[in-house]
Amino acid sequence: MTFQANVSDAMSDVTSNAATGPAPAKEPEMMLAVEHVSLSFGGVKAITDISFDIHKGEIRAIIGPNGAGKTSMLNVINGFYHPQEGTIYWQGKVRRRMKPHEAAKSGIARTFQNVALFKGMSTLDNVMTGRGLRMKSNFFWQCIHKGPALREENEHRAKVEEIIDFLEIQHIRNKPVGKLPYGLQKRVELARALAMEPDLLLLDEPMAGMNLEEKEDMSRFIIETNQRYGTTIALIEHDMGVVMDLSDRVVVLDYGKKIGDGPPAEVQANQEVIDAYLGVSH
Amino acid sequence: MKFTKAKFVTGMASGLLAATLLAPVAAVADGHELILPSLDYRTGPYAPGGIPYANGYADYFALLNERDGGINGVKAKVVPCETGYNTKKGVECYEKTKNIGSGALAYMPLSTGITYQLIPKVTADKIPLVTIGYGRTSARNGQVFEYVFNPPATYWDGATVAIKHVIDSEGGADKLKGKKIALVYHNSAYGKEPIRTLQALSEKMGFELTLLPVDHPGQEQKATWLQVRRNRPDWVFMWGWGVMNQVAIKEAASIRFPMEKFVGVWWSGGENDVLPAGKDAHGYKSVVFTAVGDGFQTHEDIKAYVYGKGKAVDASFEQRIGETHYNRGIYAGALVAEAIRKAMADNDTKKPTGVMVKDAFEGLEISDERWAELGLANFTGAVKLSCADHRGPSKIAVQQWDAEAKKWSIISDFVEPMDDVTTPLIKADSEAYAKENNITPRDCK
Amino acid sequence: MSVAEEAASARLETFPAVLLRNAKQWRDRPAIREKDLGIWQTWTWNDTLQEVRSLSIGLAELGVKKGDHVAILGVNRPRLYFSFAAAQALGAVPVPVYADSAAEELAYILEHANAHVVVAEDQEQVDKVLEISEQLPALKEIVYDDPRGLRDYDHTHLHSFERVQARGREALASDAGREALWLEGIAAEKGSDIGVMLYTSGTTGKPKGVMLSNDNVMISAVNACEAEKLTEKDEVLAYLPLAWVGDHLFSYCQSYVAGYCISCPESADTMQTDMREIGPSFFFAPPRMFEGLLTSVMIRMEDAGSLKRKMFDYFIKHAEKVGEDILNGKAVPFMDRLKYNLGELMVYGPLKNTFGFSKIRVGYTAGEAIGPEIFRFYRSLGINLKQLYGQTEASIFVTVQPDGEIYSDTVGKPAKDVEIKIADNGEVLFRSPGVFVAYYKNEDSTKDTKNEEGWVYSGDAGFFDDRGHLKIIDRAKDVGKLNDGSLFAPKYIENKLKFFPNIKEAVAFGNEKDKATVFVNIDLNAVGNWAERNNIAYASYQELAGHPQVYDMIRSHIEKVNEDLSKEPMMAASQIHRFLVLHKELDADDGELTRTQKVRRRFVAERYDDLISALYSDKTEQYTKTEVVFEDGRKGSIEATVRLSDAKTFAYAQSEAAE
Amino acid sequence: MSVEFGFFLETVISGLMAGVMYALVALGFVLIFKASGIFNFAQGVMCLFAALTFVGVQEKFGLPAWLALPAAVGVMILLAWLIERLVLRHLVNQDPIILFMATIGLAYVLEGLGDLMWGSDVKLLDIGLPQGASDYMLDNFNLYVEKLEVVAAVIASILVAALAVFFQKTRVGRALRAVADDHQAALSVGISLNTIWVIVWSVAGIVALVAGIMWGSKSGVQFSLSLIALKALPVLILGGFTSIPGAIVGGLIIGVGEKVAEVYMGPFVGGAVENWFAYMLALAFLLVRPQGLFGEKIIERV
Amino acid sequence: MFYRETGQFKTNYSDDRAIFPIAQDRYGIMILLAIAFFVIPFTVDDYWGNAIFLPLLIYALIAMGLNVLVGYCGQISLGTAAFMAVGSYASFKLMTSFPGLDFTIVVLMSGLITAVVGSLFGLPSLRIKGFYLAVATLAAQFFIIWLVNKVEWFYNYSATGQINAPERTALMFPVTGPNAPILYKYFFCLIIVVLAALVTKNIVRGRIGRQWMAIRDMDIAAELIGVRPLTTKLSAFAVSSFLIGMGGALYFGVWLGAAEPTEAFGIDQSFLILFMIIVGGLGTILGSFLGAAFLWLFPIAFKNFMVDSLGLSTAMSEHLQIILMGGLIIFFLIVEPHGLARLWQITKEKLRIWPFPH
Repeated sequence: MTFQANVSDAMSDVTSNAATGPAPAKEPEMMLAVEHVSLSFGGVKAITDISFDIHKGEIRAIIGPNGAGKTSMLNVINGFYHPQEGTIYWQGKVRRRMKPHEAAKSGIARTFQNVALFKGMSTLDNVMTGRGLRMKSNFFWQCIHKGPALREENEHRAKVEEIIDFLEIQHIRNKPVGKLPYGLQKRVELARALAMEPDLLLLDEPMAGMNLEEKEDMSRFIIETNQRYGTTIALIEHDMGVVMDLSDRVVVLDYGKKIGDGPPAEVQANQEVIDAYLGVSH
Repeated sequence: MKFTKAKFVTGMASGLLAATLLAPVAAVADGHELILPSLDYRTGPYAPGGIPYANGYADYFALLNERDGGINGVKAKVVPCETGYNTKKGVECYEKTKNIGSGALAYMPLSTGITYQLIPKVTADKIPLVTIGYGRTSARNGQVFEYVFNPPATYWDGATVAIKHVIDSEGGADKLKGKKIALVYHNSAYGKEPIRTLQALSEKMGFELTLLPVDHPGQEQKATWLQVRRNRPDWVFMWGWGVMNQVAIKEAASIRFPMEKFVGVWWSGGENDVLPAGKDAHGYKSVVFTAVGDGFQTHEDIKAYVYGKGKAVDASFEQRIGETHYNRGIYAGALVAEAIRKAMADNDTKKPTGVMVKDAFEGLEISDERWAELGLANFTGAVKLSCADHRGPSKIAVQQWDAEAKKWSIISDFVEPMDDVTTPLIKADSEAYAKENNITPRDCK
Repeated sequence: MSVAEEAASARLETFPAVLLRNAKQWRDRPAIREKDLGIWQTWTWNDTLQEVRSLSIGLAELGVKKGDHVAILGVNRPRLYFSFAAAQALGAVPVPVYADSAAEELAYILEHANAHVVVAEDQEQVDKVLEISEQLPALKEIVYDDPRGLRDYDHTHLHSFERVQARGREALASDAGREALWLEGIAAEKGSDIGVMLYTSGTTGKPKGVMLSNDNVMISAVNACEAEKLTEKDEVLAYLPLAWVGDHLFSYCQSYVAGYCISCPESADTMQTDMREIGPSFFFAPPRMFEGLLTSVMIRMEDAGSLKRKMFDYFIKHAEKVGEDILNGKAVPFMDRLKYNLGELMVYGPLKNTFGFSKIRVGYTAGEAIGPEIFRFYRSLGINLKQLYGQTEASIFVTVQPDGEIYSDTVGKPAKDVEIKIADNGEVLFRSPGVFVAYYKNEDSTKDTKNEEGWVYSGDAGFFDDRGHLKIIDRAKDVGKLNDGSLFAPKYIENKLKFFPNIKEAVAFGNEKDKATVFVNIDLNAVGNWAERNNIAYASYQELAGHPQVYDMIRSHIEKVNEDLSKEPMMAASQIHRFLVLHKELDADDGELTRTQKVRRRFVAERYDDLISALYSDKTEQYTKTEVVFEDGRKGSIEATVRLSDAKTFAYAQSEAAE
Repeated sequence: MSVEFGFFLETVISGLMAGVMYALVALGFVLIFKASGIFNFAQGVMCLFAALTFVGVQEKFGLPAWLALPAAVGVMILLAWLIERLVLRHLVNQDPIILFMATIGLAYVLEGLGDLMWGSDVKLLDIGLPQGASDYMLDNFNLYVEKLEVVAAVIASILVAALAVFFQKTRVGRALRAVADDHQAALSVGISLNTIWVIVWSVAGIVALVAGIMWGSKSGVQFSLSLIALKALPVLILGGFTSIPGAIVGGLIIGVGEKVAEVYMGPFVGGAVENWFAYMLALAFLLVRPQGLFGEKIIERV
Repeated sequence: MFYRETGQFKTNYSDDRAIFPIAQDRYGIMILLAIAFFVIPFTVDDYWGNAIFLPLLIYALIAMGLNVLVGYCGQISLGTAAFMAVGSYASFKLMTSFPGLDFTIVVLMSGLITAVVGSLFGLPSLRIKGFYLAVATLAAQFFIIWLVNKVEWFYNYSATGQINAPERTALMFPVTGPNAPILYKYFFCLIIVVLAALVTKNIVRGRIGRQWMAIRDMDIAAELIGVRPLTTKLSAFAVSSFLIGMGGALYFGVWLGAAEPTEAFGIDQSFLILFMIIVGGLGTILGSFLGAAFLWLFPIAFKNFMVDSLGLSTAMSEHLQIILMGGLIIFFLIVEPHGLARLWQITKEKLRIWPFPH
């Protein structure tokens, strides 16, 4: 008997999505769309009239040189900044101005450019915090830590352990996160975001400061997250190789303006994008 | 389970070490001694007032020990315990000292706050609490406050005497009508004491009373004195303590308030209160129940027997013997010593107990002659306490500060307070206390 | 209880039958645990039965039938243990394979064993099998435990464990008679049927498949449980390779027989922690592990404050003095006993606790000889450590040290039902109910090893001492003679050397030579630590190994051994005259060690022929080039100029006693 | 000018003057917080300690005031050096709350030390500063203005001017400003962080000495002097922890606010409202500007 | 050394999350509790009760309350004494208005009233952070104390503003007033403190506790993962104030028996409690107890040692004690900035790997 040999090459299979885009069979469902969004801080424009959308189930990359307004864009998406102009559509509906925790409740999770973990807590507690929105037991039961509270705690712990297992951070489960190496901190942060079981996951430079091996691991986790949980992902990344491998579609920002949008290959060939990256004067 | 055993052993060991450090030293060195705890304060914001008083009290007993060999041959042991004018430390000191040796015989906390803490405790523990010119005024009612004594004067007495002084100065009680008197007080239980009395008097005599509280510690009284300046009261009384006194005196001088119309209670009449104000303080007055200065036999003896022999607690104090707060310490010492002497005589014992001393206090009588025998002729008025009256006869004078000579001098006679005003107030207050605490007043017949 | 079930469990000849009994008798007692998702996930005996049944029927649905070979490939995981019983219940024969086998080795075994189904642990193992699947015409299906990364594989012949079990459950649900059928299958299995096939990783040649009948292992297991009074309350850590006979007996067979719970560590890295958490009461480990542990103790203590170290040394010394006597129940002066108790509190107890040894009731060391000092060290701490002499061919048990009769230089008395005799050439022969049926597809070897009367040639040389204890000197074929005719037992010398923490491995040469010489492998941990303390800088293993001061240190060790040897009449002639410190660590990947980390003496001799001849010349150094396999599978070579050094020998009385 | 308005003016003036006195204490806090992010709880005790030392050397060693002043300055510099050596150096990079706690320990030590060395009696501090109300103002305008406070205002102005010069014109001062922004930047100026700390604490110590002398002249030198720190706290939050002008302006606002409140609101609610009113005022300001009046704006980033 | 953890393994998450997952810790705490419940009560006299154990327990309770706010939720507060005052005055008013009310109920209700007041004063925390907030809480400190000192209703119109605790019972046992036996007082406080510690621990190890810590460690990130700052911060203020309020009721009712607002609830009390939790260890329950023990017992022990054993004068001893106290605080911070609880944690780790150094 023979086994098909191509099975061992699953990775290329996955990444080949990038070239072909989402399956053409069905119309892509909209997860989030920003239309004509502008944001400024005391007169300084951070984002100028930007529109783009994120399809359900895709990995969307936001790239651009430093100061292009990428992080501001993420901050707008998860309600941390409120744009002066423009509309945000969330799952098909116009989204009203909301506070960050409301955005989180509606299903948006994120990680941060500079790791923003809860330094005084263990890995486990950090990830457990991500379950907070889904925990319901009331104050009374919390006080006695029995009955519904304990049951709930254990159920969520089991979920969290799955994520810990998924991201291979078992060995640091009980370590305070403050003392972990950077790469692991990033992973814990991803775990915390995953614990929220978000519909949309925003990753702000998930691989910054990592070595090659760590980047490979992180790429693997991102792809697996996308596939295993069907999570829509928007990420900011500088490493173009990673972006090209991971993402289905790319949006390029420069000086707060959108200068490109499309599949990676297309964007890579765009002259304006190349200029922006090479620093050609406008 | 070896580990738990071991843990237990180390736990016990460290526990024992802590315990020995925390436990009060119970044993007394040589034979029987009269235990007299002194809850004093030589540190903190009120140390300047606490030090002379504590020295007076300690020096008096040191004198008895050195000169007379104690009281009837039994030495007195003054056990100092630092409270820092802090009630919690005061409670700790009380609990720590009350069972030393054969038990403490009397307490003098020199703090109204601590007094309030101790009133229920001493009653339960049956140890007399002697509050000389401070504490709870209504404790005069011995039927309710069995173990608390407050000879020879209470705050309310002080207030009435101050009013008497006003009457004398203004030339008659009827002159008070329409006059304005302001009370500048330490915003605490102590400072609030005279308010009721003054309010009663203002109703009776028709003067207008303005209340001006000053928060602890009272370094900044600008606003208070601005109000004095605006209201222009005819007289200002002061119930202050600590740094508040001297600041008030300076401020009063600054707004050109006439010093001779500024009268403090005795606790606002220490040398420490007026010296920092320098010349400004000249003419400032305070009520007082002991004589001023060091011109008494006892003071001479203290210099000779105590300081001369190096037995003083605070040797650097010698130059200041005779300060007003110091003299109050001596007064307190003399009172306690006499009560103990009487307790010994009444019970024919050398080991009086708290109850015996309490009984002795209730029959204590120190005539002017006896004061003279004690080397304190004309030092203060006669003392005569009873079961129902825990204050006894009261004699209060007014002293005035001479900034040139840096000396207090008594400028009035020792007069009696207006008991007719205070007695109903005392009755009301003590009965309220009795009711609140389920105390049935005892029968003193 | 159904009739079929009763029938199946009435005769406890097979392990599935025992499982049925256990599921009834110890229904809610834990049977197996695994550290997963942060806690010890536990299966009771009843859970185990459910798991095994659905898997077994699922396997049947995949086409597994009586006589088929089911290869089990992976580390200690509950599901892999379930696979044993699941296969056995169908009359199929489980064939566990070492998880770290290279593809080539694996291909040989799977091919030789005719494996129809492979139960693999994870993606890594599946990949290995897929890679060689072309060479395995018999292989039909692959079942995997951990689905991670396997999602996108072609699943025509690849099955997740859940799916197989689900198919089993479906079959059970859809067919009312299926369970009875399954139970009947179990009842039909006989004790004489082949129960399991274990491949020996022989020191020479290709691995051989040792076929053990149900009776072989069952009787051995029952005997062992009785001898050590193992009950369902014992705790065992299952961490040794599944394919090793010891693990099969201790973690599978005896667990089923005695009903005790086995626990699988989270991973090899967390072994120590997991061991400490579980606190096994019955424990087995190769001497290598005890050596490693002792070395780590000594190294860690080096960093302790001087006071603590003094205290440690003091109590360890005291334990050496009286510890073993106390363990053996001998009379010990009261003060010594008191001091020992204090030591227990301050040192021994905490030490045992950090190892996870606190609860050990019975500990076995087996596989090869253990250094006497190491052995005594552990016993003096109060750990009832015993030596076991055994072989796969014997279902492991040949001799065991009985309680109270522990001598570090012997391997004890014959185990229950085992007969032993010594051949004329000194080779040990044994016969027992555990003796294997035959080698699979290898009748020649079977004949060579097992004679008609059922005696098995152990291949080891040894003798009974006057206490009736067996003493093993060496492999029978390795025992040689020096040119002067005196006995040369290389392993005996090597073991003496290996007692020094600094020496990780030693290989002695001397057969048909004038005198003895050795290769030494230093222990990087111990020597590295020593170097650090002595400010010796080094950049690589090679550099450290060649360092003059290291040579000085090793020389002093060797001279100490020589001094010892000089006092033993039979061995005095084999004192070490010259030695070298090898520039590389002996490695199983290079074929220098077996998978169980034993030295392949002949292979080493051939490979380093140049170094050996240099040892027997006057040279002080020798250039050599060695081909090696790197961790990632690439090949390369290491070159080095190895220093050679003389060692002092000691005079001895010429003995005539040598036979 | 009506009497009532005159009185209001008096209230405001004395509020301003009291504010200057508070600002003097607050300045010390700001200096240290600005340069090292440490909330120096010991600042009040430092005032007491400085004043005690100043008076103590006069009393015990009979030094004249003009000699005692440099002596006290010397002691404060020595103290700064010791603090850096024994405390700060070992706590680099710790959380602000830890450093805050360390200054609490420091406050204890200084308090005990001051009492131990110089005794806990009230000490008269008289260096000839004018005392009492200004006769000129009182006689001519019927305005009550305290002379000492005018002097304090003048001294405070001089002090602020001196500090401004120090920060703007001297190399060390510029380094200090740099360190407030960025520790690395300060290193590039070529002054070690340790030196900077010694300098900052010395300056704060000298400011404490000045504040201590002013307050000591007003109310004598003894334990209560350390409690004026409590008066400086609302000034600090109002002005912002990092701003010297903030400390001054904050002091003035608090001073005027609390005096006006006490005088005009006090009588209706029973008096003694100044303390809490100062804090309430500060709190109200904070709710509008969480970083204080002159504090650096907090921009939240992620 | 004493930690023999071999064989302690967890087969479910409940055990893994137990308060004391290590058996030896469990035994240790059981022994401590046994001593607290069965040994101390029968050896305790007035001194040990009133000067040592009562204040220790009560301060520990209050410190625990503040620790919830500062240590767990990261909101620094300097208004502790004011909240104690709220608890005290609430209990005073309840005791005198409803004489028949069981003191247990009084304590609980005082806690609740304080929780309400505390939450109110917690509102500014939504806008103000760090030391700014700390100083802002002083507004609560000064205002509340002024209020209870000024409004006569609070002290039942007594002449001096002092309040005295009348005699009340808890489950028929007298626990307040001068005649309540120290034994009952001790037991009453002990039970309340133990229960409070248990409940607090339960809260902090659950969802609410994690959200507090999330706000403490990185408030923005916390908000972005769905933690509501308003409810989280206010719940911390409420729980903290509840504990402090109960502590205040015990402080006044059981321990002191009489109180005067400016002195008993002065700002130095607020600082004292804050010192307790910082010295003891922020964000630990144990630290609250250790800190309370250190700051309350050390001065007493030192005073006894200096005065009784060395015969120094009380003033000298007090000065030295203050210096030493300060020195020790600095020393501890340098050695272990995270407080006594962390020190114990480190010691424990050392004991767990004994005899090895690492």
